[in-house]
Amino acid sequence: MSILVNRNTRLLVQGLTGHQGQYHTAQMLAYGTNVVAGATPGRGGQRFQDRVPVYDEVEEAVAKAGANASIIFVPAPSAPDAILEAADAGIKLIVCITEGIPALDMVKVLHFLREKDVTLIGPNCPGVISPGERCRVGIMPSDIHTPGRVGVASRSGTLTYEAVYQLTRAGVGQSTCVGIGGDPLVGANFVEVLALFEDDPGTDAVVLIGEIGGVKEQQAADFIKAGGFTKPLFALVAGQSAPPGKRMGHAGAIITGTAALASSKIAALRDAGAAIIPSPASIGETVKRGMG
Amino acid sequence: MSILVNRNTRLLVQGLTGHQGQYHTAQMLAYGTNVVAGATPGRGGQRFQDRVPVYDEVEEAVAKAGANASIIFVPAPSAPDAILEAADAGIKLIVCITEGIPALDMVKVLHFLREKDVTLIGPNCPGVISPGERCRVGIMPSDIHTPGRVGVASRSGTLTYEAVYQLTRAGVGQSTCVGIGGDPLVGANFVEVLALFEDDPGTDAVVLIGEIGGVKEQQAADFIKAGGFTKPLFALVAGQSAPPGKRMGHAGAIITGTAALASSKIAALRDAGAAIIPSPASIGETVKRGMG
Amino acid sequence: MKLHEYQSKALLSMYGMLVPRGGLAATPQEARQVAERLAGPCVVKAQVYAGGRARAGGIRMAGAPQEAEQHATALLGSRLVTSQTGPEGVPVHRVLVEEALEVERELYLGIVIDGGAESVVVMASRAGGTDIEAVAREHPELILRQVVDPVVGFQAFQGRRLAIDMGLPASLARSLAAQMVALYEVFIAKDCSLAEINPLVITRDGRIVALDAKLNVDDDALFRHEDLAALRDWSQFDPLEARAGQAGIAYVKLDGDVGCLMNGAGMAMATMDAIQASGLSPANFLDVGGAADPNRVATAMGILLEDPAVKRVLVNVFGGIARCDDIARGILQAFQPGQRAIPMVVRLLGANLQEGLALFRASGLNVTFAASLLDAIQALRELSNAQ
Amino acid sequence: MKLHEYQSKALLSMYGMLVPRGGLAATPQEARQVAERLAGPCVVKAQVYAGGRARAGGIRMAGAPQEAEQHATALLGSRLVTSQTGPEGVPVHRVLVEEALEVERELYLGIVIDGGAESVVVMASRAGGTDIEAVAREHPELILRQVVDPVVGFQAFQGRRLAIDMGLPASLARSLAAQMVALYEVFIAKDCSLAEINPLVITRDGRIVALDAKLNVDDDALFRHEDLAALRDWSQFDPLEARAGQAGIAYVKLDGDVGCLMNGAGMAMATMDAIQASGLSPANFLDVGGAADPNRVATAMGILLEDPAVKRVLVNVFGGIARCDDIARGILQAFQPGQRAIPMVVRLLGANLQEGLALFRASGLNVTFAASLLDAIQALRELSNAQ
Repeated sequence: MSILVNRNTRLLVQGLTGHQGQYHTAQMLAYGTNVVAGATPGRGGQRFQDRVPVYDEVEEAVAKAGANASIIFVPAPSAPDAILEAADAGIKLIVCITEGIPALDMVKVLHFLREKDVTLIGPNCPGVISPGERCRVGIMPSDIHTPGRVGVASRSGTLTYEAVYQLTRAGVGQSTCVGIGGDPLVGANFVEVLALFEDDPGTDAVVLIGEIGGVKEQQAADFIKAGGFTKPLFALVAGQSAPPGKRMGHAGAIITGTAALASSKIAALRDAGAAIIPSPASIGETVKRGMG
Repeated sequence: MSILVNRNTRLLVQGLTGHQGQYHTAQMLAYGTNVVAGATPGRGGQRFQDRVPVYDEVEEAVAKAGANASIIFVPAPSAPDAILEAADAGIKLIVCITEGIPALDMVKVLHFLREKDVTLIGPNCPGVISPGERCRVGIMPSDIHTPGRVGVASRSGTLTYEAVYQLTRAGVGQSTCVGIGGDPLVGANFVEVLALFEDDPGTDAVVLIGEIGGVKEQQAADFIKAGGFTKPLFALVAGQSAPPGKRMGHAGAIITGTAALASSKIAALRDAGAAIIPSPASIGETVKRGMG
Repeated sequence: MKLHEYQSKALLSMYGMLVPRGGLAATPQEARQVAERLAGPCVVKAQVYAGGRARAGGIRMAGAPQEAEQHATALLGSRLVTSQTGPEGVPVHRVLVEEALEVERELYLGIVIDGGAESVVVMASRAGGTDIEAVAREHPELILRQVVDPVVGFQAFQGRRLAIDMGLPASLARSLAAQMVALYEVFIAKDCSLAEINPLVITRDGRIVALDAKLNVDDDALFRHEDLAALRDWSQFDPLEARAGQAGIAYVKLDGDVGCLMNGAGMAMATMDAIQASGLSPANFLDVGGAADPNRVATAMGILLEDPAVKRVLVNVFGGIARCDDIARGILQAFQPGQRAIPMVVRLLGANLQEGLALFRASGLNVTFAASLLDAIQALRELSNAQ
Repeated sequence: MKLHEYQSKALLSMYGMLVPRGGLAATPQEARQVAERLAGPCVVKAQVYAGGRARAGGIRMAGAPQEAEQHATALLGSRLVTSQTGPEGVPVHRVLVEEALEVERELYLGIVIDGGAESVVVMASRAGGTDIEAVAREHPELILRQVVDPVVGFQAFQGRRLAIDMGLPASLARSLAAQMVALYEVFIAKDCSLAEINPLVITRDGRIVALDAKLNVDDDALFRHEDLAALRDWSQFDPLEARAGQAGIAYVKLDGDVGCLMNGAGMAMATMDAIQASGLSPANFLDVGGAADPNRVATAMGILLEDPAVKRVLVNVFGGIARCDDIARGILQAFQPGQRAIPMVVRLLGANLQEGLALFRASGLNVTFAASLLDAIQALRELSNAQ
């Protein structure tokens, strides 16, 4: 079992014909993902690897190839347009890998999507993978994942790979791993992802990987306290050693006030009953022990 | 009985301290309208006619005076702000008299209000009056009205007065008269007002006064055909003698295509079963005869 | 408010749309100089507030600078009569001299604020270069529409969809979409009520260029665009319409002989309709506004009297805010000594009615009073029969 | 990206906010000239990318032009050390000389993009002129907020509400709201990530003036603001941070001695946390990015090696898109002949791992390989104990 993606996912790749799009489409196909179409304006009629048809418009990809999910690899200036095009064409799951979208553009996009029945993952995220379903909608290295019953939700990319790597080495498989993205404004936050994991019978526990900046971890803690998520939660918050006022890579990773501190987030999550992972080097071990 | 306004209407006047605001507040009070407050930033603490308290903010007027409806007399550049302030403060009926609000401002305001449970009448309208309830929320001359069972919905100001004058002289009283406004973009259109009249047991028939430009009359016709309004409708469309391409006073009164012609609107309304009033000089007579 | 083609193109260019190279000329010599600079075949275009210029001879091809000068000589100072002007035409004070482009396709691109959709709508058609209203009437399926969400604005994907649905190659869709986004940005930034590029052309060498351009600015938004408000070219108006416009009076000159003065746009139209239905013919639309002050009424009445076609006058004013004595004072103020005598039918209703009527009676003018619109029309007909 | 105070104020002024009269000076003479022009008491303000200037002596009152010149002499060319800078401070290349105002009240005004509200939030406080973060910590009720609806934008009524809730007289609410609307317009037009006016003052004569101004522009939006991007003042950065920034590498200089090179921001922070948890101290944050190409890795490694505080290096790269041999090539490229020897712990994972490790082995450098983050930290500690 899984959340967000599964064997019925019919994936469209927006920006398939670009460098990154081609590389990861090959990887996703190799993993078993059902990539049914690509979309690049002006490249309609091409085929990727002689099998995936490319269309000029998302609407066409939905109509002709039956795409029901989309992954976006287009540059930041065009990415909001790509998200809106997918939403307008009726795509229900949109995963936006693109990094560097202006925050004010995302304010508008999120406001627009609020009235629509659409889940946006990202932007600036590694995507979603469900190893048991052999469905990878993202850019994560495939081979570190193994099917299992622990969900992962994370603001980070490579740190998620590290977490998954440690879980797999510790013999803990994953139901679904979701990178929600490192920007201050993203589509689905921890709360939405935890709600999905709560309802997923294939998920027994969740590893949450937060970081400094924003209030997403506090919102997750509030959601747990309100009874929205009742399964075991293991939490790691990166950035305890980060200085205040400096952007640590991610646009969202900056300490601008007390709430943004790793210590505040850890306190909130602990208070909500989460098991705190003491060090990034002990993710696998902590979860394995916690799962008994 | 009536629609929109009645004896429970507790009216706030936004822009009460201006020239127009003062004049019409006096008229409304004299008619019997329950004007409970005024709002003008910087004028809080004053009293109008020693009895109506003026507040700095709409929020305060709602909290302290229990206002549940508002009429707006502020200049066009500030009117969108006044509408939004009223909506934000929880006012459920907003009547905007102001003329000359930029159309693109109204696009935004209407989009914003769509998610709210608010009825906006106008802008650029004479307001709403229910003679039987002694409630006038508008700038119409009071004395031409008489209580009765015919509703009036109109895009025009003075032409509505003419219609009401003729009705009263013909012995036909009014339940409620609503001026929806002469701009291309207004809050409630004919459709919304007809829906309210349909549900009002105090209204037996409606006089609809349209004019050239836009598709509001066609929308009303479609609404009637779809069964949304089943009572007798008498319709007059002004502008049969207007030349194409020229703005006839109202921002919305301009013939820009076939649909905007008076003849197209009359055809649509007739087709929907409305009785067409042959001349602006025979409104009262036509309705009286039609009501048997 | 209309902008001239050259003004519209200057704005488009600022926002990244391609327009033909060219320059404005107020004299034949300047036209020649621009043509010399362009160094090739060019087009001389009369700058007037009216469409239908091509058929009316207002757009002329010139193979050489001398020819451009000749065309400019013919056009400048003349009045251009097109299907959209009256027989008196509109004066040509400037011509736009532009490079002639080799055109592969002509498209139509338009933006309006749509009352039905309550939003901005971008329209496109592959039937560009023609009378788009005729296309809308006869082949509405050729006009494609995209409604704009006011939160996110017009998006490039909507432009690509319009391009592809117009049957253009997808390779052009991206650049065409960028032009549409640029036009949308002008529309929003300048509070337009209408933007039309007809035709938007694709040249042989694959560029997308606005061959013509028409921007109308929302009159109600001019308070925040002082620079644009200053561009209004009153020379393009009927002189009486210009005077009314400058005084803030809504006045439209028509063909009839019954001058009419009303308050409220709907009332004004209805009164005109009633006049026309009676077999008479209104000389104008005139709305003095709700809160008609005496001076404005006087100006309005003065304009009516100045129209030589006006043989009789109908005053139909329903006082809401306006008081009848103020209206009377304003009207009488226009009858200065020396003003021509003209029979009037006056129908007033509202506050201070008796005072108003008394003022008329005291004036000694030829005034018939009417108690209703029906009576007023009847009185007008009698006047007309008597005259 | 930060803007200097004088740059921020120029933008505010364009959008209708009042700022003190004044001028920029790069020399003491210029400072004197500005002060002479102002003809009255003035303030000399160091233009640096750091707050806390007043306490650090970076803002100085001058009664006469000569005094302004003296202050400028002291400030220009110096390095200002404030509570927000490191001990090395930031260089002062320009001073802003402004009229001294008679201040009645000091307010705080700020605009941020709030991740929780997923919208723009306008904040105001009557506790202006102080450390607003301390106010937020100790008296959060003094900071008022209004969430902006992205369709209609920040509205004047929201500004009036903030003003009234701050306890200002309603008579000032309107003009204060207008200033807030102006600041909001700058924020949107220039894609800001932060706007702070602290203090916004009400002068004795009732004017509302931005006494200080701080605008940060969203780095991700600089592609559409070339003019603003060009304003970045690299002199205000640590030299290594400046080099990294210009190469597009996320690098933050810290106090420790373990240089570290990671890919991915979360991974980089986690690695720093693990180093710190082990009792060692990271010398930097450094994220070479997901698709690290060899040249960028080489630049990053060069920056690490140039930091004299770095005594050992940890490379922790989890290949997603990046290939391990590319990472190895990049790192080794930084060890040009003459480069100082430094012990490294290398933990690589991902595609072409063996090729990457082989390249390290062949290099002859002092490299310890680690298979896991745990091993890597352990190896680092051993290195540290041995050194």
